[in-house]
Amino acid sequence: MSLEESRKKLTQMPEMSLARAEALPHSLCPGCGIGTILNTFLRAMHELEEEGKLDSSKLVVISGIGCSGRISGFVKTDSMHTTHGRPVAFATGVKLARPELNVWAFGGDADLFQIGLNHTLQAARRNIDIKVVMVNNFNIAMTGGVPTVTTPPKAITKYTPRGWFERSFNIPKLMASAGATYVARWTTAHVFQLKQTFKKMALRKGFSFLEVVSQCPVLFGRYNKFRDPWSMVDYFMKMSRVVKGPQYLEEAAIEFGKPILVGEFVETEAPEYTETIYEAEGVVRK
Amino acid sequence: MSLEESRKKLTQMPEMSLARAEALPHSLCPGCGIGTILNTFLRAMHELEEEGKLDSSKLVVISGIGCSGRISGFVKTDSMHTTHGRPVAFATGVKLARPELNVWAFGGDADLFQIGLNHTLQAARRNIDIKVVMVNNFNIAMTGGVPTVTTPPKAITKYTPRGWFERSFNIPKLMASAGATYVARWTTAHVFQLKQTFKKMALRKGFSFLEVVSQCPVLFGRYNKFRDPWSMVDYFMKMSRVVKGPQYLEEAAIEFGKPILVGEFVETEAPEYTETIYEAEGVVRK
Amino acid sequence: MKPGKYFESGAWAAAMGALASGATFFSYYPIEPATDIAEEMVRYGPKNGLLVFEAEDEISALGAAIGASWAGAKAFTSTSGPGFSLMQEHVSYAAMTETPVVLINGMREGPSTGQATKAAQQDVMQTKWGGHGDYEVIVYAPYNTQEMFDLTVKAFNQAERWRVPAMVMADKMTILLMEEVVIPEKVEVVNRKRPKVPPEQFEPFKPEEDLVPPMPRFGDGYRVHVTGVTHNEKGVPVSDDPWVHHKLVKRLCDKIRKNRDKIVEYEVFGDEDPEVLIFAYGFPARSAKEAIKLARSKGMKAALFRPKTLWPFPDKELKEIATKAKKVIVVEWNYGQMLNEVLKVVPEEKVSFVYRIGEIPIPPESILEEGGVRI
Amino acid sequence: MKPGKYFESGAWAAAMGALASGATFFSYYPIEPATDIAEEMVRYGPKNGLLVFEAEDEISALGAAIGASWAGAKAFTSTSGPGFSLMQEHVSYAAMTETPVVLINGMREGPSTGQATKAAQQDVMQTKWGGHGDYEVIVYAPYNTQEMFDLTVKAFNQAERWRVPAMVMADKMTILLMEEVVIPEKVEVVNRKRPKVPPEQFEPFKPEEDLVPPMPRFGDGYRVHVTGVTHNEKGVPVSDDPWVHHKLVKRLCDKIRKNRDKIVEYEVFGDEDPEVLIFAYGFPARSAKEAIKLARSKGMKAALFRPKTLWPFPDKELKEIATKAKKVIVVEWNYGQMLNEVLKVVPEEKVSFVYRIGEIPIPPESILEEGGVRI
Amino acid sequence: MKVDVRITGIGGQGILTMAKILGSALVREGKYATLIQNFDTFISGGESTADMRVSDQPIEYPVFEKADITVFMAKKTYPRYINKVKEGGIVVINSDVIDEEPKGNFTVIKVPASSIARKLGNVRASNMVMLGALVAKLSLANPEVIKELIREKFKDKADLNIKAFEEGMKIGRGI
Amino acid sequence: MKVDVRITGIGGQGILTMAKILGSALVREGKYATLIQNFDTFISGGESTADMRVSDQPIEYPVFEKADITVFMAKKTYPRYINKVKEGGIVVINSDVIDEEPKGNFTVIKVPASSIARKLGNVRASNMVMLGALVAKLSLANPEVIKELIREKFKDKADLNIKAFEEGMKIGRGI
Amino acid sequence: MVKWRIEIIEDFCKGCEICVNICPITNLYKVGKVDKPVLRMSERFGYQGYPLVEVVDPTKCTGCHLCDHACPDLAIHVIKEE
Amino acid sequence: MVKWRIEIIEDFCKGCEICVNICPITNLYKVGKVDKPVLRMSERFGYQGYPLVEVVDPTKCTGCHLCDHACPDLAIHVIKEE
Ligand SMILES: Cc1ncc(C[n+]2csc(CCOP(=O)(O)OP(=O)(O)O)c2C)c(N)n1
Ligand SMILES: Cc1ncc(C[n+]2csc(CCOP(=O)(O)OP(=O)(O)O)c2C)c(N)n1
Ligand code: SF4
Ligand code: SF4
Ligand code: SF4
Ligand code: SF4
Ligand code: SF4
Ligand code: SF4
Ligand SMILES: [Mg+2]
Ligand SMILES: [Mg+2]
Repeated sequence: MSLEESRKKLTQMPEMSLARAEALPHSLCPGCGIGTILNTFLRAMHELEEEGKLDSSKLVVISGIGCSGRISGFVKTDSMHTTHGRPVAFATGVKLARPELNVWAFGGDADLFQIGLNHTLQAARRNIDIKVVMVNNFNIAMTGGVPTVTTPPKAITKYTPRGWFERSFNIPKLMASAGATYVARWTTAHVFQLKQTFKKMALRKGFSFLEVVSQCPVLFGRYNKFRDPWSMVDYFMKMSRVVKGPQYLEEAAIEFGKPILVGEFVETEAPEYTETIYEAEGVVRK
Repeated sequence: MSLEESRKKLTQMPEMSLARAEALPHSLCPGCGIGTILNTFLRAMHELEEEGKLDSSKLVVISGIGCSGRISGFVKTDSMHTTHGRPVAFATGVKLARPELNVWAFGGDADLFQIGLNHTLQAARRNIDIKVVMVNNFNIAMTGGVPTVTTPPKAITKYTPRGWFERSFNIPKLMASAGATYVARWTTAHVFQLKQTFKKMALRKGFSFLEVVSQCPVLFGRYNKFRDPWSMVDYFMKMSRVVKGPQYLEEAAIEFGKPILVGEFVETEAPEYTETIYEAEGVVRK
Repeated sequence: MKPGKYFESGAWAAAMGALASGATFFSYYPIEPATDIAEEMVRYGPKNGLLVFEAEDEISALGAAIGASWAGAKAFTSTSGPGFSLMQEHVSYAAMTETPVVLINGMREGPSTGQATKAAQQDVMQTKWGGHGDYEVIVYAPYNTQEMFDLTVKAFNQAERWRVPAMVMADKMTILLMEEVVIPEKVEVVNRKRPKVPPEQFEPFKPEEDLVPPMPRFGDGYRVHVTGVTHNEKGVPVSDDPWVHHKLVKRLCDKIRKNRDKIVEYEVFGDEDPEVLIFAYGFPARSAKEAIKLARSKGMKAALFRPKTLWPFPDKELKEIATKAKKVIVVEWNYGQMLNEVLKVVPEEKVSFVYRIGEIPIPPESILEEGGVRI
Repeated sequence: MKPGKYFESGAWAAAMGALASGATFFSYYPIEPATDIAEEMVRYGPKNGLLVFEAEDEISALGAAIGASWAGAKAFTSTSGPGFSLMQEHVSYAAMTETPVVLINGMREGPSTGQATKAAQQDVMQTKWGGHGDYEVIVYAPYNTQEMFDLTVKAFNQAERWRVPAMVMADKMTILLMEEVVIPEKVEVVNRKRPKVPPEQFEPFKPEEDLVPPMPRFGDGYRVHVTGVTHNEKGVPVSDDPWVHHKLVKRLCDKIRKNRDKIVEYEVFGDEDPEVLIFAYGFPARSAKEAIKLARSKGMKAALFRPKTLWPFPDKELKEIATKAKKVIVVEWNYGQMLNEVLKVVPEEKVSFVYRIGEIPIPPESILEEGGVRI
Repeated sequence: MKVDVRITGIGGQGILTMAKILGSALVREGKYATLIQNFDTFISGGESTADMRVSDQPIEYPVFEKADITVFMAKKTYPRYINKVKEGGIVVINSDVIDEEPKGNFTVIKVPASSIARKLGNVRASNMVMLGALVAKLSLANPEVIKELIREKFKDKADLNIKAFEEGMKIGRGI
Repeated sequence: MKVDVRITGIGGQGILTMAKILGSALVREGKYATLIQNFDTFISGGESTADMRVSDQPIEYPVFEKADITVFMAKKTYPRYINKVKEGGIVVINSDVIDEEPKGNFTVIKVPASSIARKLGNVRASNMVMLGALVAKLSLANPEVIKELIREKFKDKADLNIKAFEEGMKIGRGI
Repeated sequence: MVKWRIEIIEDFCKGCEICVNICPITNLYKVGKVDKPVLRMSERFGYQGYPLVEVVDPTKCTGCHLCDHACPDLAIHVIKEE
Repeated sequence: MVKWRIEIIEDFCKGCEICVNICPITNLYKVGKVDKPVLRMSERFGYQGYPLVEVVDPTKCTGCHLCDHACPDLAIHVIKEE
């Protein structure tokens, strides 16, 4: 079968209706969790469209730069592969300029919480209706496995043969403190929950944030005694503890050998920014 | 009395030993709270030096750009007036390169929580021994009174004649969530507490954060029914409620007409970054 | 704003120019003197259908404007020195993604914070070379309040026409100065080309003859992928074939280089065969014009060459007139920036450089005198 | 590293150069291909007394390096295209505050993300014009692994000598290429001037005859105030007198302009009175050198002019030799950047431009052929 | 014809308002005017000066050092600008706040602007009194157009300001 | 004298290690070598190629299209580079992983590198087997120096690798 | 009765083994509860040079969709057939 | 007995009235508990053009140091004298 035929075969799978075949197969490493996130996202959006709840021509998928940032290129929607750390800034412009769009921003841990932290938190504060998905693969993968703000203490990387020595962020807690009205976390082992959460986020109004704990077998797993992709997924599965509610935020930091809290930490309501700003400024729409 | 004589007179006041006379009188507006912060800081450092606990030649005062950013220019220590939003980044370099220095970073609300939010939070996460002081005057004063991330909901500014429509940050909570090991807040009405807190921060090891609620009579007070500097200080005094402990973080957001929680929200310990990094990397000091 | 004659500032005129061009999105992070424009936008924007967004920094201000542009808005932002430096990565991105976006820059004294309330012309080379990679932008240098209006309109039109970032580089003096400005009855407005074929047949980065591809709007079903990575005509990233890069970047630059005759604008004031030629733009050109009048009143053949577009630079045109002149005086509020472009087409021996690094007015007589012209 | 001959990469050589120069602080935010240098610093830095700091972004990477420099460190950072764009505000700050700091840049294809793993020479004009305001920096363009070492050492020395940001602009190819590199027994190391008088008598921004003021270290009792605002010789900000600005900025630039003879470096390879002159730097100069050999082997008088300092630019020197030549071929991996400087001193008619926008090797024969030289 | 007018005082005194009304009036009638503002950015009570060049020809170069007519609204900038009055020029001072006695080769008009404005009901209208005096002296702008503009600008508070302007005119005309 | 050597395979096969050892050995003995690496940045199992130019003169231009000697370590890059072998050149293949039968105007050396290395105790040493064969064919580098370098690089794992190298040499020499 | 067809797009598969490991039947097979797994790694290599997954016994498939949701390469698809 | 001297650096004072308002004696004076305040605003203007504060009755001063700590312009100093 030629590659062209394979691509065709892919798009003929109904649930893959939103896959951008010409850019596939993608160039992520074998067993990379980002692929699973892409997969479940495509399915979620497809299902919503099937259910008549979403018009995919109004979907905009924006991403930063990094392995995770590649996602936007694999989705057959209007999409924008932006600059490192800034997907949320671009997404804000898109949403504000055309509020009827359903706007997503995907990025890596470094993208959204190291170089781009500011934009992520300001969007949460504003409660703008953008759906932010952060791929936490515990490292800056694209540039060769550099530690980052989510790298667990003592983790080994090419840069820290004796173990990582900085403290890492408790991501859900930070997001909640910035004002996010929806904060969830799952891992790549939770494929159905991922799909459901994507669906929920698509339909929700206001700022929604999802952290997906994901395996980078090549640049993170390998250095930390995970011999193959599956062993990391398996670890996620075994270590996960499903919780619900803000009372779990305090313990939500991720450390090796400790439970990984997953589930919905925050789900609340506040006025949505796009609506507020049009109203408050009194923008006369022409 | 000539200006030169006045300057001389100032420096002859023992408690003003660290005032940089040649840059004074400063050009802040009459009744600006930033002056009070400068004043109490100078006194605090002087007292510590008197008490033999501090060598002011090892003090480094770094600031961003803004009215608050001017502070570094009025202090007779090694000092650095940097770029807007980045005082903490510069301070990090200073501290890392010469760990024996006592390093302070002053900035405004926009400086440290709008354009520069990322650096502020990363320093808190690392627990680097930098003492960060944020002047919360509820607006971007230096550029003419633009609303910012601490502007209370509905506040009037030149830019929002119908009231500010964004949500504002709960600063102490955000800092705590980022990992700050010391988080306090006072207002310019709390002059002795300010002085004490400065002294405490100077001697503490690890990242210390102080928010000072301050009056900008000209560009904020005026638009919000505070007819003169004092009426704002008076408001701070009357609305303040002294608390202690993290259980108050949740209610620490500032809104007009609601109590302003002041005091020490967080005081805890964690390994200090400068020490950790030298140790972990095994830097051989020559 | 109603057509008519006003006594207003350059900032106001630029704001009116933006609205007359159909701007619907303005993002900014405050900085002097660009805040003067923000204030006007807050005042007049919303009732004219424009949204004002205060971003968290200049990086997001331009990022949001680019996003808004793809969502169909005519978007612009406004900044000054330090903020402009921070925007460079996104200027580069806008060029690579062929995003029409306008930037109004109020130039103040640098480097760094410098003197924030004083005018200068110290960021004009930065417009062309500030970001990484080869790209071309269109840059206007208004010299009076009327041009703040006119050239802002042109910036929007040319940004839309060629799908590039277009900039209005105004020294702070020109932003603040008040004088007569006429809002015309009718303003010519150019809009970006839209796809002429349905989504299935559309290739988003396939240029037409003018080297510019039509641009779809997000949400209209074209499902376009926009990326700062080198891409083929379908918009698919190609990171291993440098020839694809070569060709793409060449086209992006050639859009402007090959069409420069349609873009370049300048004014020649005075004699067609001048003995003395003064080269000046922006506020200093006002003094230079007086200098020309002065010289001519004394019987000297003299002319002012005033580029309205700094980029593309009117090099041919300058060369032609400069060839006739014995002396070319370059006047700038910096330590030699556009001077470099002049030196590419005028022999060094002919050129004298009269400058102040920042807002020190240079009276007409001083220009002539320091330029070595006796009248 | 022990003196001797090694077979190593340019990144390794640069790292060794930094350590040989006495670097004690390295900050970075990862980006290809600058991470190659970071990896070497992690490996060799700490045991040689250097601290490695991974910053949250490029803005803080350079900010921290500047801070470290004032605290007495020899500090440097390393980046590439997008990160370099983000650093521009701080390059401008470093220039204004006269902070010695070194930046090693691995040039890849732009604009924007472009092709991140491919080499280019697309950011060389950005080094001079990327930030706002007038300033001068010193920029080296190594063309082989040995120069990665040698010119990195020079960058540190000149940064210290003149108190300016100094940069090593290496195309990614030169960063990755492995070949012989010799670590010499003895490396000449220059350190910044220290105050010669006690704090009470010291004026921190008062220049000595060479236009450079001595630089105290934080914590040594000099209580210096460093600011990006225009300041007088005492370091007190002055924001209302533009003449203070004019003079300060003029001095900052003149430090380099007036001392350019002490800084400029270049290589002439081949005939002293060439008929054909090739201008090239960085990786493409390797091919150009072969082209010269080829031409000369056919009896043609030919030479390569290779600037080692891009800024200050060896304009006089180039002009002198170019005057003799009938033809000047400029070779670059971009769409015409240093070409602009060449055109300022060489008549356009003589110049042909042979280029690829990015990592497409140009074989020696192609240079001659495309440059219009028959051999 | 070319007249250089300087209005100087401190922030909050409505100097820009005066200058803008004057400029607008001139422009409405086909004359030309340029206005350069100088002020300290953020300090309340900081200096504020408006330099207007007025002409019946388009104006290229708007910068001048010495003014033909200088209006002093506050004590603060008095010392600096009193030395920049042209020989034979005109000085208009708010005599309520400036107790100095200007000396030099120029005409001095003293306008008790603050007290007039206070009498009319609002001391803040003293800038309009000064404008009246200035317009009378300048005799280039049509007072009726100025009044029109005051009406546009102040809307329901226009009457008081027009009155203030007229009082100023009287003094300027030497009535 | 100038020889162009290409080693090609996939990431993780130790291609850079081979090339670096070879280059270092040559340089130690006063010869010259340049090495251009080509690889996909982050994909494991991605392509990896080392282009080495070797000479007894300093090398300016290190780029070449066709190689004198090409070493194939994996199937993946075989099709691309088999067309870039010079007329009369040499092809060295790891015959354990490449089942193709190279055809063209060149000499082919088949080295069952994987099985040899496996026999010696670690399949990962197959790059050293290949290096041995290459060094034998190239006959420019001193095998003793190479062994020295292997010892420096692999320290306590050196023996196995030296053995592998020697086995490769044998095949290369046609023994 | 519901039957499940499993389609593998071989050019896409990178042989990561996630589908095999996540499939509940694999576990049953490993502990000897069933005689054959649904999926296992083949000896073949695909277009991209990686080992390929293959379907052994589709009748055991419960249609739980874990494999096709988890596949990072969109290479495996479980399709309902009546 | 402790006495307090109050020094005002007039060139520095910007007349913001904070010291006057923060002084506890001012309040006592306002409610008629004392006959004179320690501080009040004068009719004079200072170097910078602002009204100046002045000392009325230093003997009432308790040395609480609120005024001199709060002064934004470092213009007022309360000095202990024996
Ligand atoms: C301004 C800038 N700095 C640095 C880079 C280099 N870079 C590319 S991706 C990346 C980070 C990727 O990390 P993360 O966001 O965690 O994504 P991952 O690759 O781990 O999925 C970096 C630093 C860049 N492209 N732009
Ligand atoms: C990069 C950059 N952007 C914008 C500015 C303009 N600017 C100067 S100060 C300032 C903000 C000041 O606000 P804040 O930090 O709250 O301090 P304040 O003046 O309120 O004390 C801004 C936006 C700048 N100097 N640099
Ligand atoms: S490097 Fe890591 S994150 Fe990137 S594609 Fe490979 S496995 Fe995924
Ligand atoms: S503008 Fe506000 S913050 Fe700035 S000096 Fe004046 S009062 Fe203080
Ligand atoms: S089908 Fe998918 S999950 Fe299964 S091995 Fe192939 S790539 Fe991995
Ligand atoms: S659908 Fe479930 S049972 Fe069937 S093959 Fe996939 S994982 Fe196994
Ligand atoms: S002394 Fe200080 S507090 Fe008192 S009025 Fe003067 S400036 Fe204000
Ligand atoms: S020290 Fe206390 S009592 Fe004395 S004047 Fe100051 S505020 Fe009043
Ligand atoms: Mg990551
Ligand atoms: Mg503020």
